[in-house]
Amino acid sequence: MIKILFFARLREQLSTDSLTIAARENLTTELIRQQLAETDDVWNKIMSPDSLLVAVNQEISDWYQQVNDGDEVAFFPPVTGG
Amino acid sequence: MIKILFFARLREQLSTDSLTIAARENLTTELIRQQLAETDDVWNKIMSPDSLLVAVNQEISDWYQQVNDGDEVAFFPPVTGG
Amino acid sequence: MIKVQKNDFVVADEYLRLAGDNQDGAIVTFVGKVRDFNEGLDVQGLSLEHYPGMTEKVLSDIENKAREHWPLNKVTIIHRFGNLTLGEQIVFIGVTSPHRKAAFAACEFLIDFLKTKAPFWKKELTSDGSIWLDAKASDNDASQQWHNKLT
Amino acid sequence: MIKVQKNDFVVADEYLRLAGDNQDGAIVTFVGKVRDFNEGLDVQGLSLEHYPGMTEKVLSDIENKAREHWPLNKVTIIHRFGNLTLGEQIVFIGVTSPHRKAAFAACEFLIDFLKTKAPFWKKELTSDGSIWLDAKASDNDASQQWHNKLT
Repeated sequence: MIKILFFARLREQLSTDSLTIAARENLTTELIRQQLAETDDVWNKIMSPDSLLVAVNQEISDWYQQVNDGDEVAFFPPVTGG
Repeated sequence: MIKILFFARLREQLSTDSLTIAARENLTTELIRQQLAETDDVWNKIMSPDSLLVAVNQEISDWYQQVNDGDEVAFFPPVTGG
Repeated sequence: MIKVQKNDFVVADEYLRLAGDNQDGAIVTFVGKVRDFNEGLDVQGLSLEHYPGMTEKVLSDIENKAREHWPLNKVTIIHRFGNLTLGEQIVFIGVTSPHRKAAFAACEFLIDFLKTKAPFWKKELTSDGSIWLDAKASDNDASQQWHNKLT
Repeated sequence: MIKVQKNDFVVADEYLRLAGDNQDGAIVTFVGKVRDFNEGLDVQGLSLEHYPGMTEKVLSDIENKAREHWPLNKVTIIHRFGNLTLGEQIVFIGVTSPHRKAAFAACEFLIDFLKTKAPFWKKELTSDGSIWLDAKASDNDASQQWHNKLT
């Protein structure tokens, strides 16, 4: 299983803060994004790669990163702290 | 009269923190420096223009500044505060 | 010391923790607060969300990066989350060093990097309703300038 | 606010005085202390002399210059004179601004200019006796860099 987290605007727009998906061979951050985007029109819009960041196991990542069973993958907008 | 002040290393080396000199026509910071330097060998060395700063009426000055009756002229080494 | 917390912090206490060492000639601190105007809307408060776990990791990475570049002694980073009202303190950065140039540069580096790397998100509560803030180009520029300067 | 005083200052009090306005997003403070090593000699304390009257004028000029360049709200400059022991606070600079870049730049500008313009002189008390400090080339460079950047 892979744990997926959503933060901030994404969390609100998707009305969910987390879900799990099954692990599979050769899974990447980009493939997970595509899979989630296929859920419906709302998800398709929100999971578009513009202004979308991804972290794997709490480290910022790119869209080519391999994702393995047990990993935690988070999607969120550009950060605005400080 | 013109009030002359000395600070820090100068004050210690000259063993004086202030003195007064008579005002005269066309007096400048440089002329006062020369006049003081002529006092004796100690003053001559200490009042040499290397690493010597001068202020007139509590504003940093150059060596061409005119000095008038009632002015306050201070000599001191480069500052080291903060 | 890195703290991510809901509660307010007391600058006086943080200063005392920083200021104890005689080897330090310089102590520089930065405090960021909720201010009343942002992009023309009058702000009544903020809701600050973060990514627990990742936040602490990122702040620790940023501290380590600063220590690679400058001779620092103590470093404190505190960032709050949750609901904050106008005028409340959001973030504290404090650094000490033998040298003032290093203390200034490191303190500014830390807040600049925090702003573009640490997973915090601000939602502003204004008289027109609440809105998630967009990242500022000026913050990205500030972070990029350090990158150019230090590499 | 400018103060030239023999007594110590309390950073907590100065911070509270600075931090009251909701228009300010950023508060940057610098504290300089007597540290234990300077040019290889172990320092036991300092004697700080200044030029009463001129000091306050120069600090006020420096504050005005900073305000010409950056949008500042509050500015506090405190500098002590007299005898100070190891670890004691010498100088406090605090500035507030809507913008953090302005607050950092102005705070650093103020201390850089103070170091090269304000009539203070330090005499260090070391285990080898007391010596008047020489001005540092690095301090002149710092001041000159602002001059080049701002004009």
